[in-house]
Amino acid sequence: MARMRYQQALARALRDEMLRDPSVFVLGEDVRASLRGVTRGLAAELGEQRIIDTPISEQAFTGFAMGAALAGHRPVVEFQIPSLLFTAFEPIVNQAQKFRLMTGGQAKVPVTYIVPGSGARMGLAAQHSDHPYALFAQAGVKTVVPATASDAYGLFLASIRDDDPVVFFAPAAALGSREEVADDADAIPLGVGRVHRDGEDVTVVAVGHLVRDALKVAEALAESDGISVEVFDPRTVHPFDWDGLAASVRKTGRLVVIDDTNRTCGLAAEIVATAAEELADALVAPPRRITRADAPIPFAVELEVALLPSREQLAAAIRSVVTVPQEALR
Amino acid sequence: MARMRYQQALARALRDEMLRDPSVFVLGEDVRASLRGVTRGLAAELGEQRIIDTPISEQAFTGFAMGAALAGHRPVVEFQIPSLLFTAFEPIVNQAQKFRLMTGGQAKVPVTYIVPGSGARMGLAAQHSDHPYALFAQAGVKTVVPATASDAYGLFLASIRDDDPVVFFAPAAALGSREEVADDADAIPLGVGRVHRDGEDVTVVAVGHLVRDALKVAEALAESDGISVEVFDPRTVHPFDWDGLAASVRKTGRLVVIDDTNRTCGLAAEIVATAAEELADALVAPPRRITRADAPIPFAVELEVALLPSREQLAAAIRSVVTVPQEALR
Amino acid sequence: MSDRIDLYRTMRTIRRFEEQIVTLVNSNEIAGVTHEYIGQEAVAAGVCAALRDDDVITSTHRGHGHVIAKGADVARMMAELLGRTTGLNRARGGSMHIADVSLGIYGANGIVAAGAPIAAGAAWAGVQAGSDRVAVCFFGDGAVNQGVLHETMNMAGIWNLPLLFVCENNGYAVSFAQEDATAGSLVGRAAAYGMPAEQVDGMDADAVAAAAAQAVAHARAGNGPSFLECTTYRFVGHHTAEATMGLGYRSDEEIERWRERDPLLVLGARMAADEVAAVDADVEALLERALAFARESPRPEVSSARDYVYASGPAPREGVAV
Amino acid sequence: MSDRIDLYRTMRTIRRFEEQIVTLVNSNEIAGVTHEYIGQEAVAAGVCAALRDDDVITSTHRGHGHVIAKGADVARMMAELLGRTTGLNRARGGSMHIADVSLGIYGANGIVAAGAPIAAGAAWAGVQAGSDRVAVCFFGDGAVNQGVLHETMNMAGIWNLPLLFVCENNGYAVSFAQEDATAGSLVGRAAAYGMPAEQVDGMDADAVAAAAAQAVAHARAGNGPSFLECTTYRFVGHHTAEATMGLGYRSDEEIERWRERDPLLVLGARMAADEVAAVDADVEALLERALAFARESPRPEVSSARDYVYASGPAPREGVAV
Ligand SMILES: Cc1ncc(C[n+]2csc(CCOP(=O)(O)OP(=O)(O)O)c2C)c(N)n1
Ligand SMILES: Cc1ncc(C[n+]2csc(CCOP(=O)(O)OP(=O)(O)O)c2C)c(N)n1
Ligand SMILES: [Mg+2]
Ligand SMILES: [Mg+2]
Repeated sequence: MARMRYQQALARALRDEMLRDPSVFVLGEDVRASLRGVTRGLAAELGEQRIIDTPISEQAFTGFAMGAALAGHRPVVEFQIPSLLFTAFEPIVNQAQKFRLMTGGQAKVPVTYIVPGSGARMGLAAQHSDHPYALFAQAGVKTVVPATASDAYGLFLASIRDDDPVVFFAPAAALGSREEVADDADAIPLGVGRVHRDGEDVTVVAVGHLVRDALKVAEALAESDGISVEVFDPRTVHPFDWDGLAASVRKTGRLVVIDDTNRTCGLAAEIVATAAEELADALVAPPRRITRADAPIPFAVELEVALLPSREQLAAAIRSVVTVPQEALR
Repeated sequence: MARMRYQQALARALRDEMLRDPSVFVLGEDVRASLRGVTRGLAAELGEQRIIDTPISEQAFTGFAMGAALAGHRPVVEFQIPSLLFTAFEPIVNQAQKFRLMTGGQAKVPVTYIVPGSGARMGLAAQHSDHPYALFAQAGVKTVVPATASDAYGLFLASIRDDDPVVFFAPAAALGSREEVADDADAIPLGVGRVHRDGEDVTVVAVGHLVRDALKVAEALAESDGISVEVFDPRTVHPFDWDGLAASVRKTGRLVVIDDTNRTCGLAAEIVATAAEELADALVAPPRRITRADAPIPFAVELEVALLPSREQLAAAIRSVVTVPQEALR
Repeated sequence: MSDRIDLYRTMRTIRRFEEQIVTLVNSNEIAGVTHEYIGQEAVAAGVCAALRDDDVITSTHRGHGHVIAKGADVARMMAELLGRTTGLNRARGGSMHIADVSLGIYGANGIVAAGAPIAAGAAWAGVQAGSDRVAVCFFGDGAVNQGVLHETMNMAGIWNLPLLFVCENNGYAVSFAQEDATAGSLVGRAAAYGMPAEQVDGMDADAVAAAAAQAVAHARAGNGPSFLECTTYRFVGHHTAEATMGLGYRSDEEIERWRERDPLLVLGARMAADEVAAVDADVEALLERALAFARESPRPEVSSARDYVYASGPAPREGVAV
Repeated sequence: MSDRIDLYRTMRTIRRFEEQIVTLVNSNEIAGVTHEYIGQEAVAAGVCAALRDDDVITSTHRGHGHVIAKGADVARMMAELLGRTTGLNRARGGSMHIADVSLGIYGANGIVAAGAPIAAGAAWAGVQAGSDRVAVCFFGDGAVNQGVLHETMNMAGIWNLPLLFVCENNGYAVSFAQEDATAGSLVGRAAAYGMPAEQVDGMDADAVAAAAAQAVAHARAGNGPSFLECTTYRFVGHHTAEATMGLGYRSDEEIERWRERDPLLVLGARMAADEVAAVDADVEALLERALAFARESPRPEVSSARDYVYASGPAPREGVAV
């Protein structure tokens, strides 16, 4: 049992899995020097054939990973910044993701695409602050956004072992967080959420770094308003733990989602839409969502912060649903 | 006043605008021979300098269009198939779309990206059947999906004249449809929906080729069940005509959305989520959505059809909301 | 000599397969559009003659020829194109995604040049496995202007991959002439990455086979990638639908000139008449059986529409709440 | 000779600007990370000396040098980096997106090689306008492995665009050595597209200026694109944050060797000591005023966070229902 940082948990998961499974290798920019810290020391320990520095050729090395996967490997592709997923969008969503269907199940494509440091990072501006996990969910790609060190460990193992393409977002704002990771920690199945906090009055759904914000708000509101907030983290965005969401909402009758994707067609939209359509009988108040604004992130930090979902917005939304006038429901 | 096919309306709009504004030019694959029919005859009439055949270099010619736009032109970039938007995803959503914000408003980027023949086309299989308009809406790009010939005409003019990047989807299933287009037809502002059919009992939202399906179902249900369906077409997916939607839902109290994007984080999710959150007091039944399944399109036509939103599904959803048991609302 | 008969047999099979496909598309027995390989048969036949079953290829939108030449079952190909469950891809892929991964055929591809990095990954995996297998990526003259191909040529160079780049220069990318689309030369592009790059007569299967054998041996020996430009021509439209479009980007004279160098005639002229006749008869019989097999095969169950999307986990959601 | 003094002045301004930026980033007066141009000043200074105000450039993540050399106001640059409304980009862009479109500076760019096709479009537009203006795209050695650069070189070739490709070969892409990342040679890549491609000493501003003047004249005369590989070196880390990372991909000896060819020393040695001293003094004064201006300037109003996203239509939606 060791308390470790999220980023360390990623590094440990990768090392453990590479020691266990010789078919795993890493492909990406500056992974030998480990600019992002996930591969630190691995080139020296496991050899440069398994930690491969690529030229700045995202489209090609993403397609390369697919070819290696079809030939029996389990590539882990590291992207230095989230918007590189845009340059590699075609090989991920149009090639790797569709290949199994297109071949009628002839092959599996076990590739993990990881972004260690997704989302806004205080002053990195519009092209380095994206959090595009909803785009991959919309494209049907398995998508994981762990919130804590132990989840990062277990879900990274599961992603590498998964026989389908998986996009793995490690939010920059969570990389420094710490949590106990059991020495014998194992993979955490994709598609199974985690209830971080039991509550009776309202279900708050959050993923990634926003889970911490949700928990802080939950504690504060318990104190100040005596509101009992349940915090539910789906952990994987696609497939989504609909049963876990339903169980929580059926208990609390209220739903607030906080989400770091753009508002329009984001993850929060999907959760609220599904709840409105399929859990209407359980909801005693209209569901609410707190999201990133529908805008690119400006450089100035005060402007950046103004566009990101905040604890204040979440607290206000929670208060509004627990005190909803019954007329609002007719 | 001439009755014309949707595709002819696109061609006429492009020609009219190119005659009116010398800064408009077309860039794309096989646009001189006009493989897709939108540029037919224009190379001969207006010169090859304004109808430019590109090498198969989507990333570069998409970025090229942005550079020409910054230098005062209004490029129209034609993509032969919808999934080419994936290869050009970075230059559209990360460069053209963000440039104005990133420069603090120093410049405008008036580029129109058109896909003449988006969505499934009966047997074109997984890589040629995408309908990714929700991806661009999530990225904040202005996105237009006209349903009819006159809307295609007016919205194509408006897109070319718009000072921001606009992605323009012309659904393959609508290209053959016919409608009157006034000789003096003008641009139709982006962000303003169209009520195709007035109704009292339920609002059906549809875009693109699905508007025709919605109208057919509306007529059939009026006949068979005496249900009065209002058919609302936002026409532009982003920005969305929220006022138009609200006006209709406040009148009918019921909402069903039919949408050809994947279910998860698709356009229907956004509409249903916004209605659930902001129009809850007007809804007397839970909103419903009929979408494309969350899967790539298989080759066999019967499998393709099984994954696309259908009239039967829409009719059933409409019936279910008009006969919703009040307990479902508590 | 038997190699030549095999080359001819492969080409004849491709030619007649494609001719049947055109008929079946036009009669709507095959859905969608197909891109015929008619005229380019010598390239696939010549290159694949140098390959083993464990070698890998990636193909293009114009893929039937490559897939046949690499050894796929034409009956199961026909079944695939007719949308039957006995098809290679269980009716999920069709013409543009037809594949037989068990034979190292990593698929036709709907996206120009997308197969190149996939082949590179497979080539690398072969080296890791300690095998001397090679990978071949086929692509057209238009694909040489796709950035991903250049990224792949660079990676093949720095990692010394056993990868053969086969460019089928048929003169056009749909309607866009290769000379107008390409600055510099096709072989010059590849040579810039330090790999052997050669131009070969793509209408002469013997010539292609010889050049391919050399390049493949070069790769098997651990000497890295090379590039073959096969000059060829498609005798028919870009796809079956073009016939009615009248794009008019090339002249009938030009087509006629190239037809005089029909790869079947070129090779046939080097064979005894009875050899040719015997093969032709075999091929007719083979394709007759193939079409019969396809027509007798069942269509997929609508209830299976969401199968084969994921290897694990829940099936994709339907488009309606259930 | 006054050209040389101007070159030196530009380089000195860049050098001292960057040195101040490092301090301000480390003291958290500037948010985020910046990529310093220290060591590469001769390239921006030499190339931009050949340009007019109406010429267009596209820059990179390491863009301050290009932007200064093209004539941007250093006070408004400083204000931008400090996140003030008087900044060139109104505090919306910061280091990686700094731009002055009115001076033909189409922006630094956060994405490697993304500026190349943008410059090509601007070059084409100049020709359409009947002007002889040119466009320059700056990029690093690592960018030569991005496909989009190749697609752009091809388009520049077939359309004979007045476009100058300036590759700053500083030996590394972050930690990846150029020789290891690149099959063939950098100039060889460009030559394959049929354009003049030359290697020049990127530590000698006179040499860069001469080569650039020739290439720009070539483009203005309607002779199309060319490619300059400027061999140079960055004296500091890939970005300000690298200092504490200990990536250890290059030796102190290597850095020292290159520092002996510091472009300021190389050019300074060709100037009179008092000329150098006078320029140095001017630059200090200029930068002092710039920093003072930036510090006195206001920060943006939070209420304006969604401004400047669209030129027309509704503002983007907030993250909460209103
Ligand atoms: C990346 C990409 N761009 C465009 C298309 C549309 N398209 C399909 S085939 C084709 C022409 C390809 O030309 P070439 O590579 O020479 O192959 P050929 O068709 O001549 O065999 C085009 C433009 C595509 N499928 N993929
Ligand atoms: C397409 C893309 N890939 C990766 C990155 C991350 N990244 C930023 S700078 C850089 C290295 C660039 O090297 P080079 O082009 O030589 O320029 P230099 O930093 O040496 O000036 C990388 C990999 C990026 N910004 N864009
Ligand atoms: Mg071709
Ligand atoms: Mg470099």
